[in-house]
Amino acid sequence: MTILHIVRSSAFNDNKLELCLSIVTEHDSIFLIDDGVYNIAHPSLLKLLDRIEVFALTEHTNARALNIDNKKIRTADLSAFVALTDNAEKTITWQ
Amino acid sequence: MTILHIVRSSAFNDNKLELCLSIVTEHDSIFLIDDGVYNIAHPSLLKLLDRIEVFALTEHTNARALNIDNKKIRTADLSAFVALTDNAEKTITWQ
Amino acid sequence: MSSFALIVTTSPTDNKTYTALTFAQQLLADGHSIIGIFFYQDGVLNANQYVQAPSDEVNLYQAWSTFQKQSATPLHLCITAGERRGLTDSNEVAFSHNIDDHFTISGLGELVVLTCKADKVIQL
Amino acid sequence: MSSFALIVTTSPTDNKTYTALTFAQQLLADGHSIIGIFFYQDGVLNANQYVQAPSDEVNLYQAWSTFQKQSATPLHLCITAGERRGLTDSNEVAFSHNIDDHFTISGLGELVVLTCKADKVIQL
Amino acid sequence: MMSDQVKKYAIVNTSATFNKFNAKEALDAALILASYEMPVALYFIGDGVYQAQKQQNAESIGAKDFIATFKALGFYDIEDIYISADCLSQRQLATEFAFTDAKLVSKEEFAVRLNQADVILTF
Amino acid sequence: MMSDQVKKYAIVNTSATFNKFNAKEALDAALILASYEMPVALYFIGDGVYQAQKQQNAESIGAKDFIATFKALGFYDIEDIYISADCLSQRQLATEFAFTDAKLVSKEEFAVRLNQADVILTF
Repeated sequence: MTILHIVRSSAFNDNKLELCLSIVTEHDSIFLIDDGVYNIAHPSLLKLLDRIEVFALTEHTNARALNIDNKKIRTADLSAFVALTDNAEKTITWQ
Repeated sequence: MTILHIVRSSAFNDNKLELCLSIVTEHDSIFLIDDGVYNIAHPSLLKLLDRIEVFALTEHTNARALNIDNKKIRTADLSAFVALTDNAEKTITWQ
Repeated sequence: MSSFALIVTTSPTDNKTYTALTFAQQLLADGHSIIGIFFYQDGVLNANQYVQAPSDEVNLYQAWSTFQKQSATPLHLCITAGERRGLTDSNEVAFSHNIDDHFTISGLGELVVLTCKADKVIQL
Repeated sequence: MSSFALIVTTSPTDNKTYTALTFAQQLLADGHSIIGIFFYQDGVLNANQYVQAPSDEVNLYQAWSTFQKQSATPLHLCITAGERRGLTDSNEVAFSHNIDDHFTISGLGELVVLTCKADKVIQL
Repeated sequence: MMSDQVKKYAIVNTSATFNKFNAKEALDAALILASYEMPVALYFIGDGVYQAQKQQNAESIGAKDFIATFKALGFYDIEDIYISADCLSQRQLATEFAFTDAKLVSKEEFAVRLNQADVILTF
Repeated sequence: MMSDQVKKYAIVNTSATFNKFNAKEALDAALILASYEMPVALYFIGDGVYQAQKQQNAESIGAKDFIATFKALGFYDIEDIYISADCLSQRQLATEFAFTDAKLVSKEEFAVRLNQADVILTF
């Protein structure tokens, strides 16, 4: 993994996911936290799932009563998130 | 005029203009202030100009080095903005 | 000429707050009256008397304070929103009164009264 | 196990700040170290010792303070960003020290030092 | 304390449940207005529609469970609650809400209803 | 005071010039990093591209003219300045900038350049 993109806001509300997607590469991963977890239903994200690894923080999807049906979106808890930030060369936060 | 819609944010950055446009009626007017003045170049706004009266605050376009070439967008200074808020039945602020 | 109530919800580091101030000044310059400005959400931070700004910038806390002095416009602070954001009117030992004197300590009830009485309500 | 530097730019009324706190706690629980957390932009508001919250809510200012006590993690406050937002470490008459003792008064230079030293830098 | 005048208020929610503190402070304002016996209607549009979802768990992320208060809006005589159907379906959300009285409306009806208010506040 | 290590920093600007205080505080961070002799590159994407426009007048709306500092970035050895061409043209903006050294780049090149940084901070 090169860059872990941490996405913290809803793409239904602002353009941060769009900016992220404009420069994300296939070596990168995307981690959805905070209102970023709402992007599990956003068309722009969904069409990238075959190319880019996408995670959503379980604690934040649960708090927002979101269910993830799409098996291409991986769920991960806070400890898994910590491990991914540790494994990444670097992170970029979109908020 | 029924409602004066005061738009304070850039539609290139968030969805507030989109929400405004989803419910604006032909009796209403739109006033762009703050980063809302960037919307003078936004396609969603441009296509409404024949139906809805749109103003942009001169002080805020000047501060941002924006030129308004489109004659369908009316420029107004702070005093004209005050007069429009006074004439409106009510206002709604999108920020 | 109409009576206005304004609602300010943005902090002193947000340029939108300067817009609200100049709008208020213009209202008075154009002969309207302002029955009160209600500071809510992050707007309450404008009342913190310890806000500092470099000398070549407008200090919005001071600008509001000056505006109040010159125009006698009531500046109402929602104390519930304020306490969450570190503003306090307590003079007890554990606290320190940090709300500028030109602001009036109020609650959301004042929002009702102001917006109900005014001819026009503008949220800025 | 790696050393982390965190940067927090959100205020205590923004739920994203709770995310940053729990991330920091998880880092330590998982055996990593945090060489420091740098509070910048609206993040500095977390250091205001007068922030109050109802008893049924997490008071983020207190939670950071407790976190520092328990873990000895340095919490660096950018004083320039703080002064703009009403935080002050002055004890002069016109001022009132309102920065919680568990925060360290720092400048942007500390941001450089922390992010340069740490294995990993996370902005939350 | 009551004012002699009565105005109709619209509280328009455009923010997701945990976006800053907007949802909570919008609700606080609505409840106070209602306690002063002002007619108050709640509107949910944009990411605001997320607020109305059932089964959210605020306490698990350190926030107060203010969504629980939604169930009690009837006690405050807040009965006019409008949710944008377009915004809801755009976000692929369920139509079971945390309120009993919520009305799912088209954007045209949303505009008509909003226009009935004398004072409109957005959060 | 200097650290023994040197890292490459990317300051990514996504906010318009007067959106909150982001632009000013991003610039402050970049200048300090440069004064510690860290290699710093500036990136402008999304509404951040508005920051780079010529002829803005901050003082007319009560703000400090920090854009003037952009002209002095060379003194701080900040020479790598990348502006997203896509974001600029989407906003129908001029390509004359407040900097001398700005490079207009495609999103692909933006990504490649950004990947050269060790630490990425967004504002």
